[in-house]
Amino acid sequence: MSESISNKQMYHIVETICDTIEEQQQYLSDLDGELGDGDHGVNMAKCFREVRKKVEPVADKDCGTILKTVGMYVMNSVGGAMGALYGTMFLKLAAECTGKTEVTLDDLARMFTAAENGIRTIGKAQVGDKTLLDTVAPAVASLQKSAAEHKSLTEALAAFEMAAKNGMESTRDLIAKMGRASRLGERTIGHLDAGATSCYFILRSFAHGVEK
Amino acid sequence: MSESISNKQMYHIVETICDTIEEQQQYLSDLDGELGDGDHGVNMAKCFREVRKKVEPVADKDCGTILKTVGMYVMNSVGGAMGALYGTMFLKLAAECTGKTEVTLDDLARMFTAAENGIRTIGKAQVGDKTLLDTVAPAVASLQKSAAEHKSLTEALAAFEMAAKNGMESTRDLIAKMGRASRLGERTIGHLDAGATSCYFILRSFAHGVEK
Amino acid sequence: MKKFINDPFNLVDEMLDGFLAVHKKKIRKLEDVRSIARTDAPVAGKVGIVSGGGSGHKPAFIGFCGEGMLDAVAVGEIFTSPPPLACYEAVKAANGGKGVLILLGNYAGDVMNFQMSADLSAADGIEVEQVILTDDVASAPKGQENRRRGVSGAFLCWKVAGAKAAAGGSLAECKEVVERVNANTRTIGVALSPCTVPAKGSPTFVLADDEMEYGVGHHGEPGTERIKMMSLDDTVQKMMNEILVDLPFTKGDNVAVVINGLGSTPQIELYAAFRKVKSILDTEKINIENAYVGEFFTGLEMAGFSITLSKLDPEIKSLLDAPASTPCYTC
Amino acid sequence: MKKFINDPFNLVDEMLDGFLAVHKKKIRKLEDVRSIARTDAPVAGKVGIVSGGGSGHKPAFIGFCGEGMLDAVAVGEIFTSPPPLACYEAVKAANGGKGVLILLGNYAGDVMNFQMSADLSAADGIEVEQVILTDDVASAPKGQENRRRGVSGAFLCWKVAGAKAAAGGSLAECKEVVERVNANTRTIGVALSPCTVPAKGSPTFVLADDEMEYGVGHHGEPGTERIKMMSLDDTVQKMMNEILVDLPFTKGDNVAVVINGLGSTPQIELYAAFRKVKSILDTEKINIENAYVGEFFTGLEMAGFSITLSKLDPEIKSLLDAPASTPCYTC
Ligand SMILES: Nc1ncnc2c1ncn2[C@@H]1O[C@H](COP(=O)(O)OP(=O)(O)O)[C@@H](O)[C@H]1O
Ligand SMILES: Nc1ncnc2c1ncn2[C@@H]1O[C@H](COP(=O)(O)OP(=O)(O)O)[C@@H](O)[C@H]1O
Ligand SMILES: [Mg+2]
Ligand SMILES: [Mg+2]
Ligand SMILES: [Mg+2]
Ligand SMILES: [Mg+2]
Repeated sequence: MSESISNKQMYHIVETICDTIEEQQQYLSDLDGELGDGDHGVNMAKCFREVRKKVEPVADKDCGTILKTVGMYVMNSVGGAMGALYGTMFLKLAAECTGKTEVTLDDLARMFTAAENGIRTIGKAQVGDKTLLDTVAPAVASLQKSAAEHKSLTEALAAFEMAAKNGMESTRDLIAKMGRASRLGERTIGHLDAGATSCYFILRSFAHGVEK
Repeated sequence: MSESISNKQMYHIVETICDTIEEQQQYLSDLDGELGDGDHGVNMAKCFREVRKKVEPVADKDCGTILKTVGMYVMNSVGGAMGALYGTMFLKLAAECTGKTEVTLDDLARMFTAAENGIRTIGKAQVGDKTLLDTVAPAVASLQKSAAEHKSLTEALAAFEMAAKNGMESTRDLIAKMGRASRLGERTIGHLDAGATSCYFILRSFAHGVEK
Repeated sequence: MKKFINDPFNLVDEMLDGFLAVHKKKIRKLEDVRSIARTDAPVAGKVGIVSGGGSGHKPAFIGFCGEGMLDAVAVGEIFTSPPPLACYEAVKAANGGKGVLILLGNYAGDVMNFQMSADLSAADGIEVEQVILTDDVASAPKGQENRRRGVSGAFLCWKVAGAKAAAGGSLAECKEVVERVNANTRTIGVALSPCTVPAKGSPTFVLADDEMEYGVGHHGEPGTERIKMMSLDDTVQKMMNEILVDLPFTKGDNVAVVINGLGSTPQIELYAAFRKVKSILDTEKINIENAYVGEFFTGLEMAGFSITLSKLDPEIKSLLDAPASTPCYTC
Repeated sequence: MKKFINDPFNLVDEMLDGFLAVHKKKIRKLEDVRSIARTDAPVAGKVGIVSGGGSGHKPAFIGFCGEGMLDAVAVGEIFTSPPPLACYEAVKAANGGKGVLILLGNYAGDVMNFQMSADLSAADGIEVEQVILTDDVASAPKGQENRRRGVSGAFLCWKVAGAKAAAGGSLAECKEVVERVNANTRTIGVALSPCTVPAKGSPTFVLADDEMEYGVGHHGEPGTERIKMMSLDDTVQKMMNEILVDLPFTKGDNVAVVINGLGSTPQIELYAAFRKVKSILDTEKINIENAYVGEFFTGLEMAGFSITLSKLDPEIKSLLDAPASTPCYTC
């Protein structure tokens, strides 16, 4: 693997996200059904089916354009908490790589730092509130660490995926403090958070998409 | 059995009607469920439960008062086709025995002739339309014949009951021409008419009530 | 049966207590009988408009008692017509000296009980006319229109009759205009699931998961066909095909459309149904002048809806648009 | 799932097409986004009142867009908040130069998306304020009112805000009066059967034949207790006990009552419920000044209802009584 992600790879990443969400649709809805209103998989699948179409025409453009196309669609069409949170995530990722056809590990760390800040600002959740932030925050911390330690992109992405996964898993033992699930209090213990899980699939796609 | 029905017996007749309807409630609703809206038993039972209370205070009055008390309640409280038809029936029966504490076979024939006419006027049904008239008409004809032939009251009432029963049974092979069931056309063949059946139970109670 | 009730036999009385308390500015109860009238009834010098029937058709009938619609309504048990005395008192309460028009559905009990009330009223010297409404195409074949049930088209008839009376129409004029509306109105209904009469406790019919009752009545009367589930658009197309040829409605006609929920069909589906009705009528070059979407004449909690088309002339259109102020309809 | 639908993902658009066609005199669609506004919006010199949220709550939200209530509404997918752009365009459409007040339920998605629209609007120089409604006592304990869901009490808030704006109130005044209503309003809901989101196809919860979901949310969110079926009167008594102590409402208070059907509960049951509410309040010497019974804020075809009590002062009472003319509410 090269030490940067090309715009072509960025496009593969988006395709991988779309594929994964499609595959995991039922699983995500089932998770949301345990604690929320059970529509998370449907919402995400509908959204990323459309994202695939929207991104195709800009497949050859720079990374910023590709991610901004995703973010604009997610932000302005989907609605729900997910539209706002993932819309913000992709738009913040995009803003940090405007015009770039190659994205380095340093770029990636900056991009995800911005994304995490955006999610925190709009969602007002804390780590430990049993939301997608529990996936994002450790993954971003890992990326920052890898960048500071000048790890290889491959190593960094593997660590990123692992941190995201552990973050997702951490939600199982947490009490939900945000969103619909928060009304259930202690009853939320023992269930994975749906948003944290879909977020893991998205972050994992950054690692897997690059490999393609 | 004496050759007339006393007011005391008339009260027993009404009690017998109330008992019988209560017993047959489910059966009547089931019949109505096959062709109508399934409420005939409930409606009749609710009605005659109240009739029992209304008639008690006039138990010692003349036959006309007893039957008018039934008729007024049925006519003005129950509603539905049944309220109008059975209300008319009891009010017509009552009008023909006002003030009487004894009712002879001739009286009875006159009373039921008036009742039949009332039912025909208000209901506009013909014999063969699969309604309670199919029970009433042959029973009244039998009563008229018994009176003309100066039969004993016992014989007359037995024939009355039998004619009512055959009339009721005749509805099984008819196509409904009146009421809700008429919308079903040929589909009504093979089912007893609920109103014809409850009417049989009422008429039968005249025979059975006298025996008490 | 899962329902929010106490004793099922008290339900109508309890409902009416609540209804009267909420709408006391517009309606009042009559003494001794279960009937209601607009607070200012009888309106002197105005033809009285009366209707009534079984309960369980929310907001029909009582929801439309008020200025510009019904002057008085007789209230029956659930799905059971009110007794003659209730109808008779309703007529008396509506009688402002210019006669009373009774509008009723074509149900055996309603016909009998209102006929008796009309006889009683006539004996009192009140001029009474009746119009029996018959808009449901599924309930008898063409040529036997007078055997058909009256269903959600009644809403238009009440509105028009009330407006005509309010405009000073004579009894004969009010009767004529309602007969005109009824003659030009066609409805068909479809259900996905039944309703349960509380006193009975079991559903009026049973459908498989993939079945619809097509041509259903609003008491859950069996329809003309039990058909497989179809898309909304196909369902509406089938219903419209039947209604359009029955009158027939043709190119250039002006119509009112009512999409009436039968109880538990969400408004979102009703408006989506209207969209398809409109697209069919647009294609046929039939012009929608008035459109009503919501619940007007339900069958308890039945899931289903009916489509009503009514051919308009300028007078009827203007009577539909005239003001009304009732508990459940204001315009 | 038995529903009158085509592709579930087109349902909201199809509904909106129908809705716009029926109510074109009162409302119009905004360009490029899925939002609506009253036809004459923005009304110059009037504070704009905006709301919005997921679809499936018929007649909320769009049914209350019009004179005297909401100036513009952003329309989301079923049970999903609308995206920021739809909210932002709604704010712009409502902006008559005197600022815009956004009223929203306390749902994560609504809060985020409206916040973004508020940020965008502020960047445009539009003065924007938000009030987050929180009337559902079942959704968080006393002391944590700001975590509670906004449910059918919203109807009263929209009415009051719209009337205050129509009466020339400033943005601060409109906001203050809505905050006052919200602070004095308490709601609790109960369900007998769930609803099904069309795109998902399975019910939001499952109840045994003898169970009720007590404290349910109007998307079918789990309540505080799953209890055995009780009589209507006992159910209402339990609900009232909880609402009354929460504010608390006390002797001599003047209140508005809303009995809100959640989708498939017949009006007959809702009015019977009102009767019991009234008898409880009569005993408590709490005076009902305004009463609303029907469907205001549903959860698709859920069977259930909610009771809302709102303590009134003379200003709020007169704002509730002020005229309004919207597709689904006119007074
Ligand atoms: N304030 C928040 N910050 C971050 N994530 C949140 C917040 N609120 C909710 N979420 C996420 O949203 C997810 C639910 O998404 P989804 O089911 O699509 O939306 P909805 O709850 O509107 O149906 C939750 O699993 C949680 O991870
Ligand atoms: N016009 C009529 N003349 C005589 N009997 C009638 C007529 N119409 C209906 N009926 C009787 O009414 C019965 C149905 O009664 P019921 O179920 O109590 O009323 P509903 O049909 O209003 O539910 C039918 O079985 C039939 O015998
Ligand atoms: Mg969800
Ligand atoms: Mg019946
Ligand atoms: Mg019946
Ligand atoms: Mg949702």
